[in-house]
Amino acid sequence: MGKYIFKRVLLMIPTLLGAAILVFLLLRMAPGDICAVRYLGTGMAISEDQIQLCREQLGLDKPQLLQFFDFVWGYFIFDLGTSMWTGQPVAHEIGIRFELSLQVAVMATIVATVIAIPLGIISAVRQNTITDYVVRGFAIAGIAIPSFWLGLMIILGLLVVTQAWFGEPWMPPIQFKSIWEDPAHNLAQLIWPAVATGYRYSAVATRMTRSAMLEVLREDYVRTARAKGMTEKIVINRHALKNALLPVVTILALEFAFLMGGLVVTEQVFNLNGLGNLMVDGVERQDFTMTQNLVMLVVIVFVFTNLLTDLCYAWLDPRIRYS
Amino acid sequence: MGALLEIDNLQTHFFTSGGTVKAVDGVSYDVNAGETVAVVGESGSGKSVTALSILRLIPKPPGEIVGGEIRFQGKNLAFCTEDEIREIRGRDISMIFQEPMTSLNPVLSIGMQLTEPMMAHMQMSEAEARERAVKLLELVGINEPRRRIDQFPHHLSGGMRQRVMIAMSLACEPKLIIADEPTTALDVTIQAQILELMKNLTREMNVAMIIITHNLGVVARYADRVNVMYAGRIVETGKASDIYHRPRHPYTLALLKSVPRMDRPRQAKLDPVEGQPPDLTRLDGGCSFRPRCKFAIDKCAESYPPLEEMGEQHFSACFRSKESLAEIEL
Amino acid sequence: MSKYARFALALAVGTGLAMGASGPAKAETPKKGGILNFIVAAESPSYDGHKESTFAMVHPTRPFYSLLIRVNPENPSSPTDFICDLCVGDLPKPTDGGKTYTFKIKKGVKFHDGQTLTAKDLEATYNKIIFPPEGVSSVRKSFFKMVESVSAPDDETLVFKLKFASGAFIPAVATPFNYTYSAKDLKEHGYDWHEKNVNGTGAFKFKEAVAGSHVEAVRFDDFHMAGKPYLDGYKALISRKMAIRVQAIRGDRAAIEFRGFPPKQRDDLVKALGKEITVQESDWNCVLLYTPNQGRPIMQDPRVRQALTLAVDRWGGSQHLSRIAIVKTVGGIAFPNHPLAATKAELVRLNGYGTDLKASREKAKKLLAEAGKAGLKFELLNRGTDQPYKIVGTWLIGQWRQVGMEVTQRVEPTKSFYNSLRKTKEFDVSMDFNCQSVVNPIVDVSKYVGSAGNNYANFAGKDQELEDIYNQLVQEGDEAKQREIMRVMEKRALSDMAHEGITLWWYKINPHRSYVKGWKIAPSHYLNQSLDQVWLDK
Amino acid sequence: MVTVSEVQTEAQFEEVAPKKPWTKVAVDLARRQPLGVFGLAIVIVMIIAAVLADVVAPFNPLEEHFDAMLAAPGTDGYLLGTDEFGRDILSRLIYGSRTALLVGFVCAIVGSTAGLVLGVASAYFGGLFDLVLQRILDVFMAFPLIILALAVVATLGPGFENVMIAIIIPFIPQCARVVRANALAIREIPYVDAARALGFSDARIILRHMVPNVMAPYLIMLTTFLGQAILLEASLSFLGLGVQDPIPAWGLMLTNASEFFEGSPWVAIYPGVAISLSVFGFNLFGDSVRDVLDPKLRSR
Amino acid sequence: MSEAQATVSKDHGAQFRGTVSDEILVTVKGLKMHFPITEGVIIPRKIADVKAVDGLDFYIRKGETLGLVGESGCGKTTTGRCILRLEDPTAGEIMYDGKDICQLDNKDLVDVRKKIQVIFQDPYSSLNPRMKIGEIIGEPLKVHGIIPDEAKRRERIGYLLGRCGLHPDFADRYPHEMSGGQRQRVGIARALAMEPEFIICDEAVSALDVSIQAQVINLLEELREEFNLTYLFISHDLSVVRHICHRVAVMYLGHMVELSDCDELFDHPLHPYSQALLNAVPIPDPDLEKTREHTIIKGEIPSPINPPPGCVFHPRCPLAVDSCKKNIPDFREVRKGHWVACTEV
Repeated sequence: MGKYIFKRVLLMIPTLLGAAILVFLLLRMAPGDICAVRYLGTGMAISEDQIQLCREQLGLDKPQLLQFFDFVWGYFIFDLGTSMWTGQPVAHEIGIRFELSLQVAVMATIVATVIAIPLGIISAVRQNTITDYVVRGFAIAGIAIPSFWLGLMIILGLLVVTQAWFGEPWMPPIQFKSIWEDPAHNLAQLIWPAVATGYRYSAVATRMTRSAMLEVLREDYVRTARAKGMTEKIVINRHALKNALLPVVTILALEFAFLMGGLVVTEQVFNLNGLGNLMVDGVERQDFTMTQNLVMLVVIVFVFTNLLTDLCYAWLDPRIRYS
Repeated sequence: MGALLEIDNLQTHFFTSGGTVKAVDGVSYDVNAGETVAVVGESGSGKSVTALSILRLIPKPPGEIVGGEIRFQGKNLAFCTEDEIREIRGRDISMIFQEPMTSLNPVLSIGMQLTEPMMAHMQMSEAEARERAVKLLELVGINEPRRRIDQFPHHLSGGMRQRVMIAMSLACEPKLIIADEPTTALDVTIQAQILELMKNLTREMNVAMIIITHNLGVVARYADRVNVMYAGRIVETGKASDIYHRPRHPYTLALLKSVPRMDRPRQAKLDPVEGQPPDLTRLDGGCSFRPRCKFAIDKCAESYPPLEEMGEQHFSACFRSKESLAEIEL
Repeated sequence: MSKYARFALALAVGTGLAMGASGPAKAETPKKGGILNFIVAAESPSYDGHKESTFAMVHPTRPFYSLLIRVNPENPSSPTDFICDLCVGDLPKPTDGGKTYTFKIKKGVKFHDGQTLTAKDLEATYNKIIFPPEGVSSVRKSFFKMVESVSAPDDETLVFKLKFASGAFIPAVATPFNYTYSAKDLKEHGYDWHEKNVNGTGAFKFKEAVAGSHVEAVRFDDFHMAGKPYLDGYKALISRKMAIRVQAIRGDRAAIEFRGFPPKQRDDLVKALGKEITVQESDWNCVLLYTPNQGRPIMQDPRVRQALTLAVDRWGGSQHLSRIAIVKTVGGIAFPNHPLAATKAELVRLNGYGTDLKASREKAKKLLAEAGKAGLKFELLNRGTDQPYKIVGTWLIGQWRQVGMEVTQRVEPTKSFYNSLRKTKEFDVSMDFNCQSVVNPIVDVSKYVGSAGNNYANFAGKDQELEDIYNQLVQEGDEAKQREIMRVMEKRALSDMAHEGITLWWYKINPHRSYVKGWKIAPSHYLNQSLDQVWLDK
Repeated sequence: MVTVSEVQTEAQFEEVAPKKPWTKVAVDLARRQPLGVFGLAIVIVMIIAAVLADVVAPFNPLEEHFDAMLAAPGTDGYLLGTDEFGRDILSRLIYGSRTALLVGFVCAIVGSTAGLVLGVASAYFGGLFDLVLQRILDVFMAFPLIILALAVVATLGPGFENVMIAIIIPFIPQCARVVRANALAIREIPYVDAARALGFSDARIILRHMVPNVMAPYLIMLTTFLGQAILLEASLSFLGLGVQDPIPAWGLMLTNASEFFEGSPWVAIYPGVAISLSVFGFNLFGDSVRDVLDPKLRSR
Repeated sequence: MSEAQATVSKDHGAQFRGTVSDEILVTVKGLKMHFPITEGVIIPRKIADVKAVDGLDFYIRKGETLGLVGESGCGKTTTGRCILRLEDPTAGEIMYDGKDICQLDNKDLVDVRKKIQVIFQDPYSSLNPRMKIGEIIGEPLKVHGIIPDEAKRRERIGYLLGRCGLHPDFADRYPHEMSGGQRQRVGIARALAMEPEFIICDEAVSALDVSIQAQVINLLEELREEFNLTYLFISHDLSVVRHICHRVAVMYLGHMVELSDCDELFDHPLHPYSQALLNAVPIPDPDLEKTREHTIIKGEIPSPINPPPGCVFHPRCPLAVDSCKKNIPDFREVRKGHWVACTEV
């Protein structure tokens, strides 16, 4: 098992290095730079030498190979550099946003799991009945509805409904407070994005659960279990579900990893100060250090989640555990 | 003496987009306590569907038992409630399947899968069930049962898994075991081991067995009585020696003649059953073997021949069974 | 001075458009206490006023600092009504033929950390702004080209010596970015310290900031204006999406946004909340223009450029666009209603400003045909910002379609937009804008000169006549003459040569919760943000 | 002596079921896949709208009506209301289906075809080629879809073609991976061995024997991508990086609407419904395609 | 071994038809095929071998049918694949017509491949489901330019189909429209298309139903006679092998344990494994089975990754002595044409 983990970790290296090169090149191929954004976007008359000075101060005139080396070396000495925009250490900037993104991802995962697994099972067990069609329709709608649009509608709905019912329009807080500090405030803010993204997420997981269940229910060992006179409940929960969960766990984990950095649009809609928003800002501002580290963070989270999923697989599936 | 299991005019059809497949179309046979009955037939003859129908394991949709009776100790299994059939499954009638590689749940331990039916049907505690499971494993010839019981199916070879399946089928001391092609997926030497084990155990425990196979040799070695199936019906039934030495149905005859045999002098040429098995969605009212039959007469197209008694416990479904089939003697 | 009076009056009309129940100018007794939540559309890279030029820095940090002089918070709409902030009395009159300004500095002004402010601090501050050492950034140092030296002969006196007399000096000093830092801080911590640290003499002290989320401030008890500020503190919340900013005010997560909302949002808020919303409106010292790239052959013919401007229905656009975008006023190169700006009678004589739209467009088609460019196809480069760029851009394309031009739009985010505009010059026609803080048309119109750094039309060196006109304008002291030259320049730049096309001037609309009192709209979102006079009527 | 062949030909030929007419096949499919038929109906409506836009749209989608800016649905013949420029929303939605279909089909077809080629080649040749390609695909797969698209479009700049490229790039590795897994399985199937034993060239084996047999996963990925492309385009538009005005496009309409939807909710509701409905249709259809072609192939 | 012999009819019955010449067509010498098990992330390295075939020597005469029998995993299929050059053998040589197949370059290989064809076990997966029957059979004719003319090719396809017992109209059908037996006939027709000399039948009848199996066996025999073919008949079904083969080789775990004339082997199996194998086959005669003594061989087949040292069969062998655990027995000729790899016979 230890060897297996080691192997998996080793396999991550080329992926991460490739990702680093890719993101580094992509960013530098983009036209324009951060100093132009900083000084020209305001419409004031700023002289060219000030912009040049800004570039020098940010090290943008250094050779690209050196910049790349600095970037990669940073991971070995745990120094990710400073944001070109705020001048704050990147690790600090990311740290501020991490809790929020993590919490939204966790809440969305909970929403998704709670909805998806029972629905998926029901849908599979009652394949091709009205129940199945309704669940599938619900699931496919979840994938079809853009979650940012759903977000817009949720906020508008909240404002309109609260004004109609209570006279005062209410909207979720727009400033993040940690759940440990002010749980009511925290939940009032994050429950909505968690629902908006959780719906899509649950839709994906429902479909997966359904198809995995359908596949497993056709397996010989399920027939064996029935032939032993096991109740339908045991057949589903013990024999089928445990096998069907493997791909579902993968999907849940992957989606979770994607949520950690991939909520770029939803965070805009709900004004969440999360990693996705930071990413959009970084890209817009052409903030190289921030963007490349952030993308790498997302990639690392993804790759590690993959690793954990595989280990989880191994834990759930004895065929891998003992090989 | 009432038979342990009586199947009477069982009809199981599959409703597919291509039409209704009459997989089992009026099958009747009995199994007496303690005897081993074989059902022989080629693929698509309905032998497995019959077996699955007994325990109501036909996937629905598309399959459905549309008619007939399956009386087990007087109770009609074909149309009893789901709860009632569940009481029978695993306890009174258990089953062994063809594919040992896929018939065990890969994520549950051997012990778990073995003790499960005992705890469900025999009200055993977990510890009791475990003790019995160890004994069963020993009985089916698995070394170190105490270690094996905590292992998972993938640790075992195909033969070993089939032994576990046998142990599982014996767990609740059933009265009948249905073995659906239990050795087809196994190698010859392992096949012999497993069949021998099954024969000995069923004899010792006085368990009746239905063995379903396409291998005429296996039947010859292990069965007391034989049912020959073709296109969803039983065409001939009788004691093994009658079937092998005095077949009355042209299909049985042709089948026996078509296999190369080591116990006979080599033929210059094999004598195959010509043609292809029929499409089960497009059966007409006549004998379904008619297009391949060398003895077919006009009457064969008119109606399906009923099973007629040929001798003691020997029945054949052919209009010409009583004629002399001497010209094609064995 | 009559011209200022006239101008102030003119602007007051705009300011008076308050739609809520209470007029803003009524003298009410301010209430003390409360936290003001306001919302900011962007996040500032740093807190160093000398280094930044965005409102995203001004709004959250301006209250931390004092300026030497500032616009009059009671009359922020006047571009010339400056009052002392750190100095004493009225603004000093220049001596030495307009070349020396001597400021008397207030005594007893405390920094947040307890230091006492002296003229030395201001000397150090202005020296940093005007004569930054090598490698230190001061983005507005070019505003002070006329300054020869800054000195503090004693703790209470600050002297600016100019190279030549200039009307641009006082507006430059009043620029709201000229935060006063302590000489000691600059000396001890270096010139970068203020990027991340705050120590000012403003009405509020820095409390905490969370990157990407908010900046929080508390009342500075030792503030040098007695009794002020009224607020216990404020919180500047960052929100990038317009919808959220509007919703935040609607849901009372914030009371005000200082940059400006589009008219539609104003109407929505008023409709939803009625009297709880007060609206202040004003002309805005920002103008949106389109710039044909004369580096491209199709744009080299003045007739084509004239056709471009002739096709645009400015008067109609003013009516329609002002319902959906933050633009409204039709104007020439100078801030509308400023004494130097053209009147409507003067404007209608320019190509594209005529009231007979049909005639204008016929003329445009004719010119295009003459130039052999009927059915001209080109691409409009635009900046990826909704308000007002994309809306005006889409509108412009519709206007041009009326004379048979086929225009597509290429919208680029800010970073690459300016790259295309300045460096690669890869565009046919581009959207552009000019936006300054203190209104100062003579400086602001430099944008239209081909050689100006922020002129992207690519005709530098090709229109010497325009350069000459502008030089004349700069050197002219007499107001009437200035106005005359301004007209000539306007005609040359916008009409005859049609180097640029002005679309519409911006229009600032600030709908806010009616309980916010004491804040008055200014013609720029950079101005009047010290918040020391703001109070909450709750 | 009677030869085998003579006896058998007649009998066997009769035994093979006659081919079913396509109408029956279609009706059959419809009965088994009602959701798929519903999805297909939505897609067909969309295609009709796109093709006949000039005929069915009540207004020119670019025409501004400054006298009817943000008109509510139903007023003055604007069935679904107008947007901030007074442009008819219904007409823009109808014309927008062209953009959506173009983005959807071009991205899906190009993305999955490129993935098909890479996947099959990778599986067939194996070895170093496969190893290197797998690592490269790993890199691309490690990025969330939207992040990769965002990065690409940030590099290339917004605009119609660039957005399509940004959408296609993340699709390629996804499809390549699925196709490769299938192709690897197919490589082990005896008919490929048979082809090799017959001395066919690599190109022939790939094109004639492998590619046609990975059509099922290919088509499944393709239909999945159709909806995803439309959604991605909408997301990129929402970030201001998509298709640009005045081209009528749903994502763009929604983006523009985000400023005006509070007072005039119809500007956001209808484009949102259009996007959701079309993706819904494509996905329902795609699901059924998957069920029919390969119920076992898992897809996200 | 009386009990083993008891089941096999001493009367050999009909003689094999066709002529077996003395000319040797294929010679296999020291054939080894080891599949490496690799480990390592970036640069894979070998950690073990699956010794699928571990040193085979045999020859096939022109016109004869050599049976290769054994249980799953014994290496019989791999041997066939090596001869077809679908695998590159680890060691050894395969001489065909005086040329070593293992050393041929691609161009020469194509020439040899025209002469060696294969019929696979599974009639369902050995035909490309996306091609019509006519295309499947005609493709080699077209690609190798044997019959470039479309109409003539169709004629030839029709002939081949007819020869294999199928109506020529099947050329326009797809494989999924046919039954298993019919597909297997198509597989045979495809192999025949190239007019080969040598066909490897890899479990060619194992997947077929009993009644169909006989049809195909008869067809194979007819074709051998008609076209003077040579077969390598790989099968696990001993009764079929007895019926069709001139000589039979028994394989166990990558090694050949016995090789002899068919009748000789079935009458006098020498190797204990061959005996066990014969004994395990049930005979379709209940009376005979009742009297027959069943000695059942214990244990299971070991893994080819870690084959037992010495004689690979020793852990299951009733005759095993100590030396079997160490010494690999020679493959020796105990009687003329009867080779066995066991020291105890």
